[in-house]
Amino acid sequence: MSVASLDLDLEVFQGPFDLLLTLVLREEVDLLEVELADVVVTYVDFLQDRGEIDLEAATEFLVLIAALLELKSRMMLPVEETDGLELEPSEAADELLARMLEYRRYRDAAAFLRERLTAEQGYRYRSAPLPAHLRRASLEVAEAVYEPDRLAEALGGLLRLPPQIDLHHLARPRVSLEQRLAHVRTLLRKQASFSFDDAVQGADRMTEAVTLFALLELFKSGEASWDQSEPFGPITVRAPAGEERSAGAGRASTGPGSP
Amino acid sequence: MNELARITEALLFLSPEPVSLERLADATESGEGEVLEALARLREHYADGYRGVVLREVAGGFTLATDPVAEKAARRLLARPRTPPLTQAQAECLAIVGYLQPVSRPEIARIRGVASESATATLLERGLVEESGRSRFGAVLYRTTELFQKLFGLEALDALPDVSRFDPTPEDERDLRERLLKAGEARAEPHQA
Amino acid sequence: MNELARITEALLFLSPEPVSLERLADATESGEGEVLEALARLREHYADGYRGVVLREVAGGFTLATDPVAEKAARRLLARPRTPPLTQAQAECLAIVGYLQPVSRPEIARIRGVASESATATLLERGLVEESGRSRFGAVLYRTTELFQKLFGLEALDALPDVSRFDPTPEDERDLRERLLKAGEARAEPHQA
Repeated sequence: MSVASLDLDLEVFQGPFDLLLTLVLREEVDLLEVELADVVVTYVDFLQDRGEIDLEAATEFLVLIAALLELKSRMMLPVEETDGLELEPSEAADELLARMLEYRRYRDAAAFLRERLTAEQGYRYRSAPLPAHLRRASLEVAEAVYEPDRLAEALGGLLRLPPQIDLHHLARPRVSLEQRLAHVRTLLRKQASFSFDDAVQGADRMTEAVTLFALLELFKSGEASWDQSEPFGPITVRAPAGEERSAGAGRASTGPGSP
Repeated sequence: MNELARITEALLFLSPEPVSLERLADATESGEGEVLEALARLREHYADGYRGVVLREVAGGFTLATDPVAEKAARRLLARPRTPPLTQAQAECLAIVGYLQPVSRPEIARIRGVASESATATLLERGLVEESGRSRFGAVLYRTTELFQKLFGLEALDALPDVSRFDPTPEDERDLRERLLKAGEARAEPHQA
Repeated sequence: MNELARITEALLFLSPEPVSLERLADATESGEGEVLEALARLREHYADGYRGVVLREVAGGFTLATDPVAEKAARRLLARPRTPPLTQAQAECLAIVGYLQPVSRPEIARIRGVASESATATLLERGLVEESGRSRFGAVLYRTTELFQKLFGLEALDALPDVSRFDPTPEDERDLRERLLKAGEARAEPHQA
């Protein structure tokens, strides 16, 4: 996780954790009023949600929170309890003061760098490729670095003819419309209606397609009609008996060959 | 201009990076003293304010650059965007790396009081800082690059002004201290950490 | 040197390519006559034989270039031997030129079965092949260079190794060029049996 993305919701401060120390150093938040325990709890919750630790980010968090804890505890230590440490109230503030001064030093150095960069913008440096003759190995000092066989090998590779692609093993299905027309007519003569699936049982996709085409031909010539109650549902093919043709208008909308 | 000065001029013209005295001497097969003399002659030729090109000493070497007088025209001709200015965060990181290098990101964060991931990433991407090994705790260390010196017109790293120059004045320091003490005294009661 | 001459000098210094009078006038927001005058002043400064850098007028405009006096030193300073390993495409092009020279670019493309502009351009730039007149159809012909022989350690062109060791059908006695073209065309459009 990134330390910057740890969102805090404290009494005196709301926002990303990594802003907190900055604000303290800039005297915009009073460290004594910040509940640091809440910060740690928020961080631990965050880690638990994440389930993984980015070591670099964790280090950053520890550095920042340790600095805050140290500063705060020193400021809060009552004089009588500093057994052996003998921290004067002024010394308690020293650490924070030192930190603030250090930050200010680099803040001002940063301002210097920004000005300097702006001042230097006017100077431009040349960035052009070397002239071509300087980019080559020089003839006088050239040494044999390439293997001549590399060229013979490359040329040998170029002499190779591509393997012939043999397509004989691919059986080309040949299905004629006449065959399928004859097949469907035979079925129609045998029974008044049959399902399309029966008509193409065991056939390949090409045969199915040509059979459908044959059905369209028969519909056109009035030799057959069909209906299909739902898309992709079974198709029933019928011989055009008189009563069925009169009822045809009602089901025409779902039939693939509807006029 | 003698031949050595002519050759030196050509080398500086061709080289994309500043060239150190040592490398100039090697390339011209001359002594460093002779090269320094040649550079002095060149410097006369490229006196500031008289030419469109100036001789500069940056990043540990010598280089030719255009005088700022040509900046506007150069921008029109080359349509090359200016290097974008640094943000405050980037400048602070760069200042810390510049003065304390090699320095790790946690250390930068400690001084700035703020995680410095994205500013450091930008500085890396712009080639102003680079990685320089790891600290004994395993954190990546950063240092500034030659490009940094070139873009900031620094002869060498120690050409950065002494950092004490940026220290707050004793008055500022006293003022800050007093305010801190007051804040501390206002809270005699211990608080929970 | 007046300001316009200074700026013109800076522009020529920065630009890797020759700059036309028109572009110089545009960039400096001056008239072409003024720029010509500025160029005349510059020419005095960059008189041949006195400087390491000279002002040249070439096709397409004006440019600054180094005087040949600095060539050796520049090589010592800057020229790293440009002999990286050859890519397969480069090796094939070079083999075709080496064994069949002179050979035209369309022939190279036919033999390889693919356009070979970039590989040829690299070989030209590295000085391994060079132009050698034109075919009767007007295509540029290529041959290998002396540098090629040196880099491959060849005493003469006929010292190129015998191809038969790598030939898949060494018994085929037809002309090498004819066989290569046939094979290339077969690879470009595979035929069905």
